[in-house]
Amino acid sequence: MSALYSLLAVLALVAAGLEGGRTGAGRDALTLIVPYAAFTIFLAGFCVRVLRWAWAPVPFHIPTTCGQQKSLPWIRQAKVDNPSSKWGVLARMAAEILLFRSLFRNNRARMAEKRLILGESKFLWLGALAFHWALLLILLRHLRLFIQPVPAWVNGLERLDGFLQIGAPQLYISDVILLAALAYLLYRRFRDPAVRYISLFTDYFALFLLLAIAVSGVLMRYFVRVDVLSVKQFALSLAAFRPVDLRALSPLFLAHLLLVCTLAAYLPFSKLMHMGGIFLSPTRNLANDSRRKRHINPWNYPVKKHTYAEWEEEFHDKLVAAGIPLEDEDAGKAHTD
Amino acid sequence: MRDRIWIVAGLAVFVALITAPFWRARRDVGDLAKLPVLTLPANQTQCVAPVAYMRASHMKLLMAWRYQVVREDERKYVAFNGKVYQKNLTETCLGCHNKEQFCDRCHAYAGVPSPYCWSCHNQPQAGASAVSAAALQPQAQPAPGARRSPDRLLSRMSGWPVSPVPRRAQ
Amino acid sequence: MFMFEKALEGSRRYWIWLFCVLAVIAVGFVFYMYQFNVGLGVTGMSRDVSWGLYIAQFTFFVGVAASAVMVVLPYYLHDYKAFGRITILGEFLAITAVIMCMLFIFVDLGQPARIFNMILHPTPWSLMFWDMISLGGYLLLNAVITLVTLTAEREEVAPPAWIKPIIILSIPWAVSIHTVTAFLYAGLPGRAFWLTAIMAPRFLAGAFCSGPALLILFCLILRKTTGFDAGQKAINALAVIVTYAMAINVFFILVEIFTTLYSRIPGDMAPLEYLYVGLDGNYHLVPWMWLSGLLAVFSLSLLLVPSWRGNRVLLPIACLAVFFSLWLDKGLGLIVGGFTPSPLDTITTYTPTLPEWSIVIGVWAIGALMITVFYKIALGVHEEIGEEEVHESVLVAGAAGR
Amino acid sequence: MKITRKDFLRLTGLSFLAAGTIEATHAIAGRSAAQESAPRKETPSQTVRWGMVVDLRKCRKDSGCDACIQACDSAHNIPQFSNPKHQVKWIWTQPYETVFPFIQNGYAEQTDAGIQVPLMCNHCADPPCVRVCPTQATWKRADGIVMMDWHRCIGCRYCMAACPYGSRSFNWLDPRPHIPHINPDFPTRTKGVVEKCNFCEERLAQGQRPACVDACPEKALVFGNLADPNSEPRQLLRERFAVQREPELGTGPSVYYLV
Repeated sequence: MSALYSLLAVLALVAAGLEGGRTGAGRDALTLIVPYAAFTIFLAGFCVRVLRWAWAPVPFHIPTTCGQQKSLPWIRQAKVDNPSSKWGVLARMAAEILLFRSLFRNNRARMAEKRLILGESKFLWLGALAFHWALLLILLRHLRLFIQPVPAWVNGLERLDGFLQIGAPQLYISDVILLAALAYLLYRRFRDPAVRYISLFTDYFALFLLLAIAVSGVLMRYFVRVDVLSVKQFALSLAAFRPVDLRALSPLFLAHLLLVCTLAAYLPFSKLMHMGGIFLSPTRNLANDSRRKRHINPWNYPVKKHTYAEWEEEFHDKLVAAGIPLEDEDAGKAHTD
Repeated sequence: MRDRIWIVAGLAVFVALITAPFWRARRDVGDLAKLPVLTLPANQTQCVAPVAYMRASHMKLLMAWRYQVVREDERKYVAFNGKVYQKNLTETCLGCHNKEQFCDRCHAYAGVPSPYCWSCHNQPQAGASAVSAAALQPQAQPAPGARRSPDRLLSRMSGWPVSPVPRRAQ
Repeated sequence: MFMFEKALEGSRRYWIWLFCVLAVIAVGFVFYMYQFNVGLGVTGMSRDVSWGLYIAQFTFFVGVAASAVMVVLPYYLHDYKAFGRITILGEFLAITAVIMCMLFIFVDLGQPARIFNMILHPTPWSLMFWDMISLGGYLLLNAVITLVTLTAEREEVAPPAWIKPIIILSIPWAVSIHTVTAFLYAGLPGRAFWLTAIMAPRFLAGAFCSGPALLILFCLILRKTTGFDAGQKAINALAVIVTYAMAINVFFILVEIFTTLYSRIPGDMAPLEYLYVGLDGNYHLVPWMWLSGLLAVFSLSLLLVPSWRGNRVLLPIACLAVFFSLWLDKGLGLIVGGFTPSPLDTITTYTPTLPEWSIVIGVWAIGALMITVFYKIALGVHEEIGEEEVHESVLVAGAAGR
Repeated sequence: MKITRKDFLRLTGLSFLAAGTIEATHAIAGRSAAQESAPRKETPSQTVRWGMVVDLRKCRKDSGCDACIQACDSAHNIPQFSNPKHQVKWIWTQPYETVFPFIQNGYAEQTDAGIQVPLMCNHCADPPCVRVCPTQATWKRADGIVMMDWHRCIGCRYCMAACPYGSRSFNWLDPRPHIPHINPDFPTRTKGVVEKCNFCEERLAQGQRPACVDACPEKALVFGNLADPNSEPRQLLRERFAVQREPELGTGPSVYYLV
């Protein structure tokens, strides 16, 4: 059900984008208010979430580890999976962010021959890696629309991505990979009953939204061509805060824009914040040195102590009067008994 | 606690990168809304297809011509207005348009790397007969006849006639 | 990719080896970029000898790939248990060799960016199309087979039943890859040297001795470096296969030579003359072809005597001789001989250039990298299974040793 | 939009396997599939089949002449490489005895020995190059011309191995710097593609004869429609003894030599 609702939500967005540009007010909303609002929400929301995380207390080092801890000199330490130094942590985070190291360890439990088997399950890792890298490449390629003159490295990326001479405009390899990976990730959610059971509206919504963005982009590039000149002029004018109303912007482009804006505005409130959150995972970004180094909770205030000895001293006379044995005086006696 | 400084610094870098186009745009705010200055043909007022179509989809037309000329030996192109052209990049296209002042400028602006056409196809000796320089202004309205396009959905999405290219084209 | 973590842990020696291989690959890549930018003119190929080392290496390694069938077939069809430990090694060798073949084709293309035209414009009357199908299919078959069987081994369950027909299918498929590759050449009019019906059988005979010879060498190397023992019985059986295949291969070559020399058709004789005695003062390849022949005789004489074949010193020498003899024969003479003399009776000498050799060595290094990683994974899984079964004290000792 | 949809389908490869199998069965059954570009023999209904007759007696008169080669080279932007390994040749000459080795008999008067014979693509009726090309970058047109699509060629050079006449050249290097004077009306080639004589199909389309035919001062090259019994080449072939290059290979060359 949640899949259907999220699909309907995305389709509603697409329809709004396609039809919204018919009236002048609708155009203004789509090309002016929505982009700026979405960008503001994205930036402010992102910063607020990261800063709130930054101010959350992480008093102790609590990394989860997957290898031999630093120990006796002849025992080989897993320096990346169980880092004890800053550099180890850096390497671990790099492996996490660039290669999705944790996901690589993904397992799948199943029963076979009357016993539990933990088998490999690498397709999620592969699909996720392919999707994220393709998305990064596509985002960087889009810089050609926001920067004038276009930096040489952006052109270089385009050349590399369009290396295969297929059609004109040339097919981008990243487009194919992105669509295939998204399709797989969606298929995976539907296929596995366990995953389907835990999937919520937001899980499907993010996927459908990304899929809709990718499909509308692919349509604009390869099938229903849009005028890239006006698109770039529009993007630059937005960046310069001098928006121009361009009638040449096609409905499909407006739909693409609305979807992207929705994604940007939605991102800070969604699980997609793992984009920033991954950097702040305390189970990953800290060195495992708790047994070598004493980590003192930095905001520990001085606790007012009242020891038994002090208490006994305070009530010394009363205790003696009541015939209760005193510890400091009787201690030796008791021993000798 | 001690890491806050790093988190805030990292966030600042992220924000700076994300907003870089804005800062860049503030710097040269004057030039930005301007489209590249293209030299348009002096002796022709109409291209082989409506301008809006050509601007968005000239590569499709070129690919179709390429296929038809090389593989099907069909060299005549009947345009939307009934005029007949030779399907020939060097003679027909470059006969009017100048590569450096037309193709390359627009491609540079749109950030589309120079296509591999030019590793084989030449420019005509005389060069384009064009003189008038004009900034290309986006058209307010789709070209006439747009709504008559058979493929209504796609036409609605793109806003102009979808394909004056013959259907058999590849 | 799968069970890849096994390849991520290893001794210092392992990492040094990988690093060296990567360095060689990097050099090859630099030279490939040079060739990509300047054109295939940086190679020694010419208008007359338009295929060279790349295509020759492709042909040779198709044979190595096809040879996996020589361990798979006895094990699965004849239930020859001794090959149980090395079938996976044979299949990994096939995967590596097929990928190398594809790389050799890729570096030989004048317009690599258009490689997908092969799929966008499928052309079933071209043998190259069928070579793509057979090589791609063989790669897929072997990838699925190794993945499924190795996973089953690791999880200590029986492999699923559906894998058996796929394994059986891979046997004729292995024959098909080398047959189709032979047809690439054998179906051309005007290339007398290739226009022979025995080309495919000869390719297969060559494959079935060079591939198993390489496998024997790998097994011996593994025994030295990792302690993995393929079993004397398996190695002996492989050596017998090499012996028979080599004998048949030499026989086929002699048959070819007889047909050509006795019929005395000038056009048919010219390439053989060029290769073995020199033509019009060109003795360019003569020493190499004779070396190939001498190595073939030498290896056969070692292999045919059972006690020498079983000898731990002589067997690897014989295998090296077999491998190198066939490498010269198929990886050099076959292609150049087909192009010389040209249809207009001119002789153009072909000498591979430095960039060409560097790219070829780079592809070999990619092969070496793949085979190292694959074997590391396979042996890692074996080890893991073994470790669970042995006594705990042994386990501790093994871990400390690692 | 049918075009793009078709392209898209091809990209996804969904239709590919099915179509490939059907075509493959056709090919194996000897009917060689698709009418557009499959290798096939001349059909009786063919109305145009371009061909050339080379009159060696006329050509021989002026053995130093290379007007045809010059005309072709400048019309088609043929690069001039000094290294013979990289040479690109559409029309070139070769000594008589290497072109027609079967005519030698050792005793007859060697009237033709040593003369230079102009060679070019034979535009075979059943061209091996077309049969082997894995991308249909080279194919046979309905009018008999064996065409090349330099946009599609992947540079595998299988056609060069298949051609029994050595008519095909490969662009080992970028040809542009080696073209003395670029003719803008004809494209140059890019490095990494194969090329050969195209019977000046671009001139035929404009109703002109091939450049080499026009350039020959002796009118030794005669071009025309072999399917038309009254054409000039057919008349010559009726009147005089003509040979083809290696006819025993069954390729059916469209270039004839009058000896």
